[in-house]
Amino acid sequence: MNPLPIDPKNLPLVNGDEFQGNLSQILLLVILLGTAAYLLLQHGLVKSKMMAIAGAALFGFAALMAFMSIPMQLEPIVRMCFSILAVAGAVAFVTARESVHAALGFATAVLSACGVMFMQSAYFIAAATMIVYAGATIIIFLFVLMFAQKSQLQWYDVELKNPLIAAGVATCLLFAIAWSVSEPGEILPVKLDLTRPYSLSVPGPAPGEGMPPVPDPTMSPSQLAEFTPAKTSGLGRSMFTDYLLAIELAGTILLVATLGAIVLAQKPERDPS
Amino acid sequence: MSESKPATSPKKKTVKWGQAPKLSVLDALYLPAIASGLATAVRHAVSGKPTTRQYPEVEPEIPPNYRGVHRLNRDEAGRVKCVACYMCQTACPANCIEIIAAPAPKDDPHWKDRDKFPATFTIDELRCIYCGMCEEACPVDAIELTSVYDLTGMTRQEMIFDKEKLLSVFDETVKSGRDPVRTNRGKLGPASEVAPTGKDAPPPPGRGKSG
Amino acid sequence: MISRFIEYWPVLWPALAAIAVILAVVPFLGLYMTFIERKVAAYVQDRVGPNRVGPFGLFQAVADGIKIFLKEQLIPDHVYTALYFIAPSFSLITAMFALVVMPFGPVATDYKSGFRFMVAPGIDIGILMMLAISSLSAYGIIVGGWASNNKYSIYGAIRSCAQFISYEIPLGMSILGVIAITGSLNIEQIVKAQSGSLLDWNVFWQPVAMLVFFTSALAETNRLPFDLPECEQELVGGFHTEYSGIKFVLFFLAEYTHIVTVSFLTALLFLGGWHFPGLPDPSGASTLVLALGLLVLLAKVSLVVMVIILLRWALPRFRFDQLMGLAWKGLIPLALVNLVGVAIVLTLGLPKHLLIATAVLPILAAYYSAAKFNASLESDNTLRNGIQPQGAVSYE
Amino acid sequence: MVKVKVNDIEVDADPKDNCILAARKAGVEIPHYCWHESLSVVASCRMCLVEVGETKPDGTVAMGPKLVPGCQTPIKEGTIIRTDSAKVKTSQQMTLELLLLNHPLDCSICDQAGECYLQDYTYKYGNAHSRLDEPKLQREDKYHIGEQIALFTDRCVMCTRCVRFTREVSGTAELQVVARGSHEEIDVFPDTPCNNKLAGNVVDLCPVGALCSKDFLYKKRVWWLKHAESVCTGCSTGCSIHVDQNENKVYRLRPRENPQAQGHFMCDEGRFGFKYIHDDRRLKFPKLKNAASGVAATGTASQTSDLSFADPWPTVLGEVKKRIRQAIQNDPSGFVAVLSPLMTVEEAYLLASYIKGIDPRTKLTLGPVPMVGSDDLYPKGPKGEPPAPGKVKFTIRAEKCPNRLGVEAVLRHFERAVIHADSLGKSSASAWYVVGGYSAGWVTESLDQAIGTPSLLIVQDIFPSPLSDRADIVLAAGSFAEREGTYVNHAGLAQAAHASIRPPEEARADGRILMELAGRSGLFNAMALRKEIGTNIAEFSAIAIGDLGEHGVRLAKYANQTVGARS
Repeated sequence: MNPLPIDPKNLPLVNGDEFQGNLSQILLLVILLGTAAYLLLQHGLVKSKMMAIAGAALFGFAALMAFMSIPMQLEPIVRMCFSILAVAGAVAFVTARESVHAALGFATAVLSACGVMFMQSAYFIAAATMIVYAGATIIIFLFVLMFAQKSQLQWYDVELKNPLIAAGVATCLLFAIAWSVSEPGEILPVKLDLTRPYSLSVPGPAPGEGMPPVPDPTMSPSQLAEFTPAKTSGLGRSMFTDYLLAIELAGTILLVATLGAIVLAQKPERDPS
Repeated sequence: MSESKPATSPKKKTVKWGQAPKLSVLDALYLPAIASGLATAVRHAVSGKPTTRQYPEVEPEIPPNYRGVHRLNRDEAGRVKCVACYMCQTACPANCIEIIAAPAPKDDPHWKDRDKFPATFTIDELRCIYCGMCEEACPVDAIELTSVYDLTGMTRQEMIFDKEKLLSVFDETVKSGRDPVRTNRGKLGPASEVAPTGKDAPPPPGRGKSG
Repeated sequence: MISRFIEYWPVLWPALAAIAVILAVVPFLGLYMTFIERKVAAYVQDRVGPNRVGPFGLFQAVADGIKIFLKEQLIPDHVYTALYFIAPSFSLITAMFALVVMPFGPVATDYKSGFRFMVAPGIDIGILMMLAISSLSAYGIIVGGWASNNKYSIYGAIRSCAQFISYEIPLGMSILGVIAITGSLNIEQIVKAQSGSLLDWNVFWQPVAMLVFFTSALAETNRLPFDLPECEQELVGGFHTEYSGIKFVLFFLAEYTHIVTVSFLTALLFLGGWHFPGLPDPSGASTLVLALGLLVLLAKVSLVVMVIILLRWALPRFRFDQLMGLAWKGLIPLALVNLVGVAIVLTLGLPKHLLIATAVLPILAAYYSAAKFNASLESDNTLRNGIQPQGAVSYE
Repeated sequence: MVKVKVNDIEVDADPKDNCILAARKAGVEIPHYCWHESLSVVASCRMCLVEVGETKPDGTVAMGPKLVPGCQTPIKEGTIIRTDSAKVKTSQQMTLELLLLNHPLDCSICDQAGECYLQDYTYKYGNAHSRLDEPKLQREDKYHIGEQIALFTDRCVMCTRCVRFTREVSGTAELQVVARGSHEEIDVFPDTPCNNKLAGNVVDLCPVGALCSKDFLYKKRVWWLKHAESVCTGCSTGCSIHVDQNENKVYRLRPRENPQAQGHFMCDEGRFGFKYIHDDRRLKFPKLKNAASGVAATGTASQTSDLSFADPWPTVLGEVKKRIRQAIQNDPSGFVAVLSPLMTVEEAYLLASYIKGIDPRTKLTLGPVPMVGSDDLYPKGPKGEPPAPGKVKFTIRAEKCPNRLGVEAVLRHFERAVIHADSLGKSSASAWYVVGGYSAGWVTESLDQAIGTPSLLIVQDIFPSPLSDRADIVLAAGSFAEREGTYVNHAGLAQAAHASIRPPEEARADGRILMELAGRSGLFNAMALRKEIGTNIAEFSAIAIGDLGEHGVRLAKYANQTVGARS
């Protein structure tokens, strides 16, 4: 295990700069985005072509604002580009009329998010997201769309029943996330990034050297700062020990969803009479 | 016949079902089959003798009854033999022949014994399917399909053969001795042939029949 | 920012050099693989193959390349233009991107010692990366097929969807065994674990995994016998029916890049990578040994490529239900059982040699399926013998 | 009516019929060359030899000992005709063998091939072999027989139909039989070629390929020709004709037998007078001058590029409709439509009802009726004098238009009178819709003056004329071969003519133009229109049946007029 001459924390690709805006700025941005989403969600209605254009313009303005608030350095700019692309993909996902376009918008969002993760050196989570979402889920989605797509658009492809509520909820969520991210260490009890294996810095123990240490919630923040999570095996262990209940719950929910899909997909039996 | 016989007649055999062969473990494993397939491929790749003919260097032997490019035959006087009867055009299933007929120039002593001749005779070689019906239909054996097979052109226009080009095909094939064998060039068509006489002649109408 | 670049130049330049090599070599390799494929096909079929352009037809590939670049850029009226253009480029991008984490020669563990045959070495999740990126390559085909707005293309795309989803599972699961044995997702580590004697190669410990991996990889690359998304007899050209000229070339290059990737992966994961018994470990050694290692790896890769090409002429194309059956009823159970076996051996600390016993798995499976088939044959016969054909025809 | 048995089939026959006609009624064909319904009987070809017998009063049958020519043998009650006995068949075979003895068998270059009775009868009744050892007699072709006729002497079977035609129908007697025995030939006296106005008919009469039309010689093999039943528009006789065309080109006109109209024949004027329909000077595009939008002329759009196909008609017809409406609004009584006597009844009806439908104060007039000389009657006497009344067999009329009566009837219905456009006087109206369709210059001076320079002049014609040159709108119309409709001839016989070819380039048949102008939906359908006209106009009630059949229908008004060519 050769110590590297380079401190990993200073590696250009690893450490981004903190978001430099303040809360009001975030609020403004979030409200802008929410309004833009609301306007764009009405895209399907014929009368609201102007609204769609206005929404897109608002979205562009919000993107510009976000862009302006970051330091003019390569990494943040690239990361911001990924982020904007992700949001744009998400907007396309919910507003596109054609379901295949929606799926591709979703794929764009997921892949852009993966890009952000890569820039944060979160390789494992990025790769896993790619395989699971981009590689499997969306492709199955596309598969079903291509197979089962009706030749004509349904009403729900064209218009949303309650764009206001949707946009409102989305805005709240967005604000909550942005706020939590912008105020490190105050929302999450432990700022613990298990998804960062620091792969460039620490090759990790060779196989057969025993299992790597796992972070303990009882550790003090200083201990945690010293702690190097590393390794996929650590992630696996953590998932199946610390977060077992969450994992199992998620699995159960997915199973129920699958069963529900099967039930829903079954054709109603014909009346024998 | 079979109804009268009892069903258990030894002569009668019922239909036998075709039977799929049983699978052995090796068959079900696929791998031996794949290996043998690969082995065959490799065997051919390593030791197989190529059967490709290197065309421009090695020319194929064209059978004499091959149906290639058309030609318009000349008669003994060197005139186009075609009498513009439109039989080929009528017979052509691909509609590739176009003839415009004209009265033969009566003042020209060269054409004195001819009434009608093709003013133009055009064959679209690209449209032609080389079926040989024109040759079949021709009453004077004027059109023939030669064994010239290497027909190429740089433009579509080039492939529309007019009378002169078709006659030049005749000149060339006669020169190179690549005459087709199906029709007897030089003889007149069957319609103009001398009627069989003597013993070969068919019986006159009415004779040999009673009243 | 510039100062940082200078600071990291020793780490950066080998990566840039490797990128340059990949960008330069892969299209060229793709072109020449078409040539090799045509030649091999010709020999297998007792023909001569291309032999007109240049000595032994060597420039045929170049001529084809020039021709196809100069072809008319045909865009049918009915396509979704933007996606129609994006699809082939996306296809090639994902294919090339997978090579980022691919060591295409011996990689020293000391990454800063000059050039190494890898763009991004030392990524711990290398193999996962590879899977992630190659899982994206389905998009090119699906989007291309859909954007072509043509029923043959959409059928190709749908088949491709189903095929990708199905075969990605055995592909991943077969690799899991190797990963579990090695204890790392890092490709370099996996190769390193196979140094030493011939018996250290994973193919001996994981024969079933190798089989499943290779089969699934063939399916992922749309190679025969699994080229249903583009099979000419049924779908004209499948997903690329509407593509011609340079856009078609991109699809084509992507396919051949996939073949290269798969061959490299097979060689690296199962065939010992750049190791060969008797040769010194090339990691960090002199240039000569490094070159030797490179040659060894390339030889192994060529062997795999050749097998892939030859398989095309040895096997007929699958029917679609057979294709699905093979994945879900054959490969996935095999890979699963194999993985469970590996887990048992590793967790209980049993001797590693027990892993060789997994080779029995396919035979057991074959025995089971043969027995089942023969039984169905029997039941068919009893069924048939019970019913005589109506009005039995008699042969005198 | 007498009862006759033909090959055991009993039929009722006219006692004036000969055996051939009686057999025809029984559906039995007796082959014949020299006999023709409208010519005298000579019984020279011997092709129609049949067995004839009679039924005695006691019911027994007595067959004649010898074969008799069917054309010359009259029938009576109980006559028995046999055409299927071995005797008759042998006779037919031998006759054909003898007829073909010196025949050159050059069917491949013979224009008659395909409609030749030698071919047909040899195929049906003949023997495929000749027993002639000697060389065949070869005789000179005679191109000097007539301006339009060539004689291929060695193909002749000496039926003398042509000779009898010139003696009995045209009365000019140019053709004769010269020499004797196997040296017999048809010929003319030196310096008196067969150039009479009915000469073309000998080509149709000739059952073999001996007499050929020079005009049609080697132009097309007859099996390529497609036939349409039509009416000759050359004069008011209205001969029934076949229009033979291939690939949109008319090659020849043939008379169609119609006892109500003209009989079996037609004149050379009509027969060869169709050439103008393929004239290059024809109007091929509608033209729009002084368009309100400032566009100088549409209608040549498709000439600018092979690829851009712009249909000029919607623009032009839209403009026509607009301007007609405008003109009629401005000055209803100053709008005059000139209906040409070459129009069909349907076209006249469409135009008249359209114009009158906008405003009844508009005026409908009849265009110039071309007259040339006086009626030409046949057969001529030895000095060219016309035949005595009652002996007329064919008439070429002076009135050179096919449908004056029909158009006049339409005008009488809509205008209550027939006004001749020529008689209107100088510059009498402000807007004109003039229909032409004539084959040659037709604008009379008085018509030209009557039109003057009006504020609106629409010309629907097939050739450029002084009128079309100064017209605001020119509508390129169709010739007789391109039109479909009804013509009423001099004797009130309404005959249906069918379209045989498409108009050149962008020109349109008049019916189609008027159909669209009148704002009617659907395609121009003469039969449907005939039904409509028949119910709307009392004079045309006879044509309300729609399908006029092969021979046409007499209008009730003319019922007591004598019919046919003999009138």
